[in-house]
Amino acid sequence: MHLNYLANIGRYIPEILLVILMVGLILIEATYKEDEKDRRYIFITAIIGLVATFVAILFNMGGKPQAIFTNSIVIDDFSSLLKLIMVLGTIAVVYLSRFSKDIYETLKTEFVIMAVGILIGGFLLASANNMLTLYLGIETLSILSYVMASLKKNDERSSEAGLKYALYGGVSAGIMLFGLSHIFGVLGTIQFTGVAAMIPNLTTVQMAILMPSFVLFFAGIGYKIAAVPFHMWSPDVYEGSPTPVTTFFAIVPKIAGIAVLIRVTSVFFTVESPMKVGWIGLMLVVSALTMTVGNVTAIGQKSVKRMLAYSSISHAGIMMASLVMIGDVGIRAVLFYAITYLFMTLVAFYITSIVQDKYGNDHFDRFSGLIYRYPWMAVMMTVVMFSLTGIPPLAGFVAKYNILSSLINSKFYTLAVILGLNSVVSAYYYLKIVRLMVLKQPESEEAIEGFGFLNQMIIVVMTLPIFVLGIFWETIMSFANVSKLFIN
Amino acid sequence: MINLWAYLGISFILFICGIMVMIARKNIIALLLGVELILNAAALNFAAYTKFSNGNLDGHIMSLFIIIIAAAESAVGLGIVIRFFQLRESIHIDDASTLQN
Amino acid sequence: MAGSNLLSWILWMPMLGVLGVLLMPKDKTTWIKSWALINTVITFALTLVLYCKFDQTQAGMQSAFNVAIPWIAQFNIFYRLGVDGISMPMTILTGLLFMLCILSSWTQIKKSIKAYFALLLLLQSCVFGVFFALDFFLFYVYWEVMLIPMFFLIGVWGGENREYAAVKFFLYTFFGSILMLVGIVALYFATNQSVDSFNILALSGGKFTQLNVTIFGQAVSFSKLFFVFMFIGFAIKVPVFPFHTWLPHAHVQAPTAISVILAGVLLKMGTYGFLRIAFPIFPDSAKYFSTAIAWLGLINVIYGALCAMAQTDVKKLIAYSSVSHMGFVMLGLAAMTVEGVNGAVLQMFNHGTSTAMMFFMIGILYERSHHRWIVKPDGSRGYGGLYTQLPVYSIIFIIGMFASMGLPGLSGFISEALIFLGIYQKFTTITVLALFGLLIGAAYLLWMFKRMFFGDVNPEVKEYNDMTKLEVAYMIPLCIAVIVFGVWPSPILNIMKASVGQLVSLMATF
Amino acid sequence: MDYTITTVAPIVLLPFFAFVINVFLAKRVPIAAVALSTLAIFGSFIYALRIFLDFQNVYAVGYHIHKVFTWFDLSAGEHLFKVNMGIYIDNMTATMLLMVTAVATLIHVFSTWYMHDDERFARFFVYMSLFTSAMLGLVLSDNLLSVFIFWELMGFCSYSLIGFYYEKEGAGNASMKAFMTTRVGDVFFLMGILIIWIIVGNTTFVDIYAAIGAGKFGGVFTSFGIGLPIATIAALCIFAGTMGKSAQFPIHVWLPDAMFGPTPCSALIHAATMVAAGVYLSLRMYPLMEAGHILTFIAYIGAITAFGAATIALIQTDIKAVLAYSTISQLGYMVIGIGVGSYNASFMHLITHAVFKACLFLSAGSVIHSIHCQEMPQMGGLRKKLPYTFFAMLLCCFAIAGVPFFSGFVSKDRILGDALLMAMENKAFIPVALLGFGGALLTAFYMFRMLFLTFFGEPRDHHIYDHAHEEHIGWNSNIPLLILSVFTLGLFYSGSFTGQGEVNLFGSKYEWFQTLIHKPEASHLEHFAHYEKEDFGTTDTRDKVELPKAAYDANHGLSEEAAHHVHFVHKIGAILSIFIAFAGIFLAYSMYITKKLDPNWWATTFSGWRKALQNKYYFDDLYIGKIIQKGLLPFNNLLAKFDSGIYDRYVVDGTAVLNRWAYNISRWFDNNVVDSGMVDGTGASVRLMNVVLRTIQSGKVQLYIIVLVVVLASYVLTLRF
Amino acid sequence: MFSNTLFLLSAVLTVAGALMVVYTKNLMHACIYLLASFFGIAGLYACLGADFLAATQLVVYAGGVIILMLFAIMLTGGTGNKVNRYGLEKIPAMGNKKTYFTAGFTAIVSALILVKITMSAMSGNPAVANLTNEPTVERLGTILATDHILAFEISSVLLLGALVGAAVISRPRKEIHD
Repeated sequence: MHLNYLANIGRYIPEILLVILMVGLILIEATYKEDEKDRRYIFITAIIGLVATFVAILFNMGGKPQAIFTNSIVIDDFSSLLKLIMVLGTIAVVYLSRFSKDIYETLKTEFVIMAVGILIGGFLLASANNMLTLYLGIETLSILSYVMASLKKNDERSSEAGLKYALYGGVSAGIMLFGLSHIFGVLGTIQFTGVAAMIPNLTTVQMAILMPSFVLFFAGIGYKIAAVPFHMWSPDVYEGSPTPVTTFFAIVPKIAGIAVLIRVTSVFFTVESPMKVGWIGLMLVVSALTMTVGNVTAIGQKSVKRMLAYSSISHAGIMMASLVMIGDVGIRAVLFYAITYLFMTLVAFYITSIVQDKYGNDHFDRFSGLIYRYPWMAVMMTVVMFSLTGIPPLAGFVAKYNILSSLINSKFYTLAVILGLNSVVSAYYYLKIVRLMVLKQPESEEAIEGFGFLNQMIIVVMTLPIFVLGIFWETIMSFANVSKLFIN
Repeated sequence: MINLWAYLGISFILFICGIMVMIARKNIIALLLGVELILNAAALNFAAYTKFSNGNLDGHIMSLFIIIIAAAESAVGLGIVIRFFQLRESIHIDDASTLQN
Repeated sequence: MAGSNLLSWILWMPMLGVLGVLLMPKDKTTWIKSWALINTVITFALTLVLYCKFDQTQAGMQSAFNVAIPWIAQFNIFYRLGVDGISMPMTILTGLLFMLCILSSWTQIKKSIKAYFALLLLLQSCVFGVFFALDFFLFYVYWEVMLIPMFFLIGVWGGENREYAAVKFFLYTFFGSILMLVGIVALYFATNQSVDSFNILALSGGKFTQLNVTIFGQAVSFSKLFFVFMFIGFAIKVPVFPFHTWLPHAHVQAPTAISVILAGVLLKMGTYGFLRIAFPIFPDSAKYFSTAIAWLGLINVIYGALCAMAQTDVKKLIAYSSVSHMGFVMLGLAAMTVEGVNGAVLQMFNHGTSTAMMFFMIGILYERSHHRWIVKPDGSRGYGGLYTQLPVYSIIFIIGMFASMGLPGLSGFISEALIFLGIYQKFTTITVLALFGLLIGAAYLLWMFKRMFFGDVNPEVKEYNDMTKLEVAYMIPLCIAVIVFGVWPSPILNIMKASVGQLVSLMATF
Repeated sequence: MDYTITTVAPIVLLPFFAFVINVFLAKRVPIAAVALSTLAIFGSFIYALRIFLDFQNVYAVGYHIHKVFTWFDLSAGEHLFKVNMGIYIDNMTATMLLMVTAVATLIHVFSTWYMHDDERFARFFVYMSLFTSAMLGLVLSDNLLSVFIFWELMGFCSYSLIGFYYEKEGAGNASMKAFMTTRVGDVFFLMGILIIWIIVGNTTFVDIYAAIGAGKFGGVFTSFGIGLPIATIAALCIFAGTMGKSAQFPIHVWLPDAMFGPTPCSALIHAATMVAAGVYLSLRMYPLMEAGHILTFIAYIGAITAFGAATIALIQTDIKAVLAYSTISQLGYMVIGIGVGSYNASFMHLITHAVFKACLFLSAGSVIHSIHCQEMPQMGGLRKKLPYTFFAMLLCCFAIAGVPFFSGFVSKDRILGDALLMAMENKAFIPVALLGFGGALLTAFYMFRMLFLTFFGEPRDHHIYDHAHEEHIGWNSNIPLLILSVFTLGLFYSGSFTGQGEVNLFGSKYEWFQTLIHKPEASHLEHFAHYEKEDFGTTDTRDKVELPKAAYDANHGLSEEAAHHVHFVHKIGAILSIFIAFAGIFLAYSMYITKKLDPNWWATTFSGWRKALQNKYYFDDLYIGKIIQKGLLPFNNLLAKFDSGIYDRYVVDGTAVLNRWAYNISRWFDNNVVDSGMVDGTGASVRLMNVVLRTIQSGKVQLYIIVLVVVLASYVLTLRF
Repeated sequence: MFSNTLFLLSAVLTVAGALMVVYTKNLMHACIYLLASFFGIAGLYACLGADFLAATQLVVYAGGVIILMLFAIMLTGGTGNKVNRYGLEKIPAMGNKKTYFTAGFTAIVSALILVKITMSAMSGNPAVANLTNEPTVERLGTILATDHILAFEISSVLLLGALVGAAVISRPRKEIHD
């Protein structure tokens, strides 16, 4: 028997590795006693496994885009690059969880397992090539995220976060499926391949079904990337979840969501049609709203984590902005943005997490006078904040610049201006941290244990790309350029 | 004859009912019931379209997975609800609003 | 060629200084200060070398100094530097003022000395970058980076309300520059992303007169739209009337040296932006909006002066006087005549020296009095009789004050006269009204002087000492500049006139 | 006669270098600084004298020295723009130079005595040098721009000198007032320069004359929607400069306050430099005034000033105040002279006035130095203690009162004569003539009132009298006064009794003044276009012998018949003047010496007027009290409040009202407490949005779902496909 | 005829069940009504010729989910006191007029979307059955094992994760002390 449907499974090695890793982790976890504190093998295994995945993806890069498993999955450089980012993020988060006090020691193993599971979901989403895979990916992401959010079992807030996440996620998934079902009804297939050609031939009536259905469909994706108005769960969940979980949520599901959004857009809306206009209009409105709402709400926050949550909403909005222009420039911009976003988010959350571990909360005031105690950390945080604001010559600027230029290239001046003004608004609350760290006197002189030499080194190393990408971004852009080679 | 519109109508009603349950109810478990209703509405659509529109069995596969995943989701959801109940001794949805602003 | 790298040397010399400062131990403050001083002196010397090698007959960029190295070739972004008659005076001014600021900070700065000098030098490099950059992207990078050291310099070493001022400064400027960025990118795509799409010079010349863009379904002239964007970006820096409110806060709160830099150099970057970018690239729109710009400039002149008159904080008064004086520059720019634009550039330089003097003097006074009230909030005199108590101080103050008032024989006059001559050819009414700005300008300064320096000596004032040798030392160069360029402006005018003439003749064709 | 730059420039450069050196020298070697200043101005005097003698001896019509250099050059491409500076000497300049240097030298010499005990002795000379050099520079200027530059420099010097005693509160006010008031005129002056510059292309006098001759000023000046002939506007603007500097109504208020400075500096300001500069400018620009048809206006301004200031002087008790108002009044006469076309006489009055007013001030200084008091009611009988001063002052009073054979008579009588002539031709000038003659009467009265109160009668304050220093002849104390007083004699300026060729005493050879100074006639302006300008450093190579020498023409170029009429009117004027002068002196005599008339009776009878006079016609009150304190300052405060308060706070930072409103909404919405220190530095809309959004983010999942559904619906329903 | 009857029965059951879920006061009853609704849906699947789906629906929902729900209801409603330590009612009433009003509003709004879709769908699609009433189990099995093998396999990850997660979350609290 010819296992046609298993052809080219070699390109699926990264995911397979992850699945093996997940199972392996569960097995290793089973060897520990319940109250055993030091579970280092879990972490070692996880990191080795993730690095292996990373390497496997790297090997995967550069090949021709290829749909495998009967068009269920497409492996192309675009998805591979996003997967790399997700893996990197996961590695960093796993390391963060190692020393974070926000997760119970005994549950850290579960955290790692869940993280790997969610990563698999993210991979699925990034490569999804039919509705089923997409749905599976989203649900894998979601269901495991519910668990992750409420991982701090004795904390009401954590449970509440998980609860909200679950309820909101359920509704969104339902709405998305409802939309998908109508899309399936009109197009008659759940595959993405070949759909693009069908779109222009649709009748008006079919179009009239399809477009609202796409809006419903978008609810599911939008909820994953926390686009307005599907974002409302995210600040609550981000705040309620343990910090490493928040970090993880800010990276993997978001990037996966962006990936799938790009995929969907490029599958369904490449050909000129009234639908494309409508979709792009939707994206315009949503991205403008997302940026604005995220930023504006972030202003008054007292908790740094919550502030970062809102800020990540607005960054998702900015990434979405590039979707209005599907083409090399847009994709390249969003890829670059994702890379820089990864590093900026990681550093910000690392430092926040460490500070939070020390004081038990993450109010802005806890950062007061950090520069007098940990100058390097304060400088790194400052750099990240400026980068998030979009001040050259930091990577955040280049990322925003690319998005902006893709917008202007396709003559979306209004959105470009909105994006710009949003940066100004965001400057306000990013500066708030900087202001506290640099301009205020410290509250106390106590040492913060989390800022050991190793952690400081790691944070510095993670900040370096922000500098480097800000000045020498040509290489990475060419890299992103390659991966614009896309399906179809 | 029973047409597509009948099924779509039923799924319509299911969906609306699901939404209404989500909004009107104050009990968290009831909310989960609402989610199930919505998911079923979608699943029914898939099957109906397969029957009346294109005959593509992929629709059935979709419905199948919806059912499966809904089950998984409700399992996890109920786990969280119970956890929440243990901590707050309440399953009133308005009690789950300490995280705000 | 040795000469061709000169700009890079000037640009990166302060960066070298930053490195050096960072490498020094924190507690060796004298080392740090000396190093910073040596560094700025060398930089200033290099700018003078540049001045000597400057070819006055060459309009536009000095070909001997142009630098163009690909930076991000894929996007046609270059490390492209150049200097012409418009940026040359600014370069010298920057070199000079930073050197003096280091001296002024020598004793005035007491906390975190290492960070202060590192940031100051970083700022200097950025300012040079703005004045030298010929690549739009590079320009923008420097324009923005400058915000960071400024933010900290105001925020950490400033007065009581420093955070508010720093954040306000940052947000305001950032707002403007974002609009500018949109303009930059729009230009990049309007020229089809070619090699010259970020080249400021290649973009110049009114290539966008025919283009239209669609905003909300309305066709809008490309050139007008983005001129307005750039205008707002630069106007905030100048600051032009509705965008000026950051300035009093920033000036009042900033430490002396930073006020000096802010007023002396940073404000000029706004008008420099008009001359280098907004006008040459969108000459048609500049022409179209020239009346509006002139009115705004007029409002600046009158409004700034009137506001200054009401101030009881002497530093705030000078800050508003900057608003007023930059209004003259705007008037000169709006005139778009040889006289007007030359006057504007000269005014940029002259205001840089005279207002720097004023801020230095106020800083010196503040060192003694620790307040800046002309009239204290409770209604009593803040100073009084300073003339009797501090004779040397008073004389230098008078020079600075009259220079800033535009007394003939001191530097402000020639530039203002040229500006008036230029603007009169275009806008009679505005000229008539703006002339009253001179009157009010004299009024608030003299009134301030009267209240602070005349009369019997305040008991408080009796404890003040006259200027130290160091303080006199860093005021002397400015006094010389103010007087020499008031009597003999040719050294400055000669280097700028060819470039300005080129710009004006470009404008004239639209 | 071969003038190079080295023979001209030292006039201005010597005092200037003295200034520069003294800036550094003053503190260390005060005596050397003083000596340097004085010697420098004396050197200038020598150079000026040489030039004057040359000009007088050559008597060449239209002979001039004109040397230019390029100050800066902005030519680029086809656009030519050059600013030239230069030296222009014609007969008028030469005369002026001589007057300024001579008077200034004597004032310097006097100052070495007067200021000797002052702690800022040397610094005073620093300012004096700068002041003098500025005035000399102004006189030598060949263009309006450099006139303006030196003009403003004088403003600065007067500011410094008036504020010389900076410990006094009043000094600060007075100096500021002086600077600001003149600056009002300066602003208009600058405007005039701009207009002329644009029309002519530069501001050189000869080019302006040529341009007027060529009719280039025919355009219309439009501003605020009003169009006026450009010549009128330009002339008015320039004349406004004169009004400011020469203290003409209504911006004369600064000059009386200028006496806060040391007395010698008052002498310099009132006599030789500042105020003379204003009239000098108007004389220089006379063709423009004529072309602009504003002579009537000028005459009225002059007349009002002359009479009004004289009335105020009537009741002043401060000796310097009397002199100050008399200066304003006399300047009014000069301006009348310009207005009635009496060019020559006006300039002559400028010169004669400079001499006697300098002498008067120095005499007053001598008195003050002697008794340390300025109030006339406390003086009296000083004749015996200060005989030389008395003698000098007496001569000067004769001169200013217009007693025949004195210089004041010669010049003022001619102005009044011309005014009378104009009044007979044109009814509009009748008030001018009346005010002029009335002012002359008052002048004679108040000057002799001052003289009588100071030197005659019994000492009214014996304490002061007894402590007064006895006067002895001294080279720097009263010799300068005596020298100056000698030159109050009319014969130095005119060979005739009336100065108009009537009753010729010494022959027309002595009518050098009228021979030298000629009104630039409107019909002969074109020839200025052919004036040559030489570069600096080159020697004048023109053959001067070829130039026709001017001869005195008693008929002023008129026909015999017309001249006869003119002479007739002038005679009437002269007779009137003489009568009036003596009437004024007699009045003063009978009031203060014989006490036949009681001053108090006058004071009580005209008490309302007296009150107005005491308050100087309420001008200070109007300007400072009403316009500045009631109008400008509150407006400024309002504006500043608006700027930092309303505009910045509410519009830029976000409105407080809106904020509160939003806050209430949020309370109503969800009882959320908005972070009070929430936002600062973001706009109102951002704040409002923030509140709304955070309210929606209430933590209730059901609300989230409602929002989700509603927004989805709005997407679906609004998006057009 | 049979199919029509089945359809009518199932439809009524489904709709009535769903409505009752909305309107009933008792949570336990609501759960049962939901079960009824699910039965109805299973019947509808049967009418649609989706025999395998109908079976799965019965097994998974009726047999699994609803039981889970009931367990959960019992677990949360078992304690006697109706007020928790925050003074809030533990087992809330199912809703009140206000919430129903809001729900009605939301329902109308969402109906607007759905109407927009379904009206077109109903008018635009051929109302002819395309699927013969053959058993679909075999075909489904084949597709599941070939075309959708990945989904089939990877869903195990999901289920595994859900399993682990549910276990982690609902483990009793006494174990965790830190």
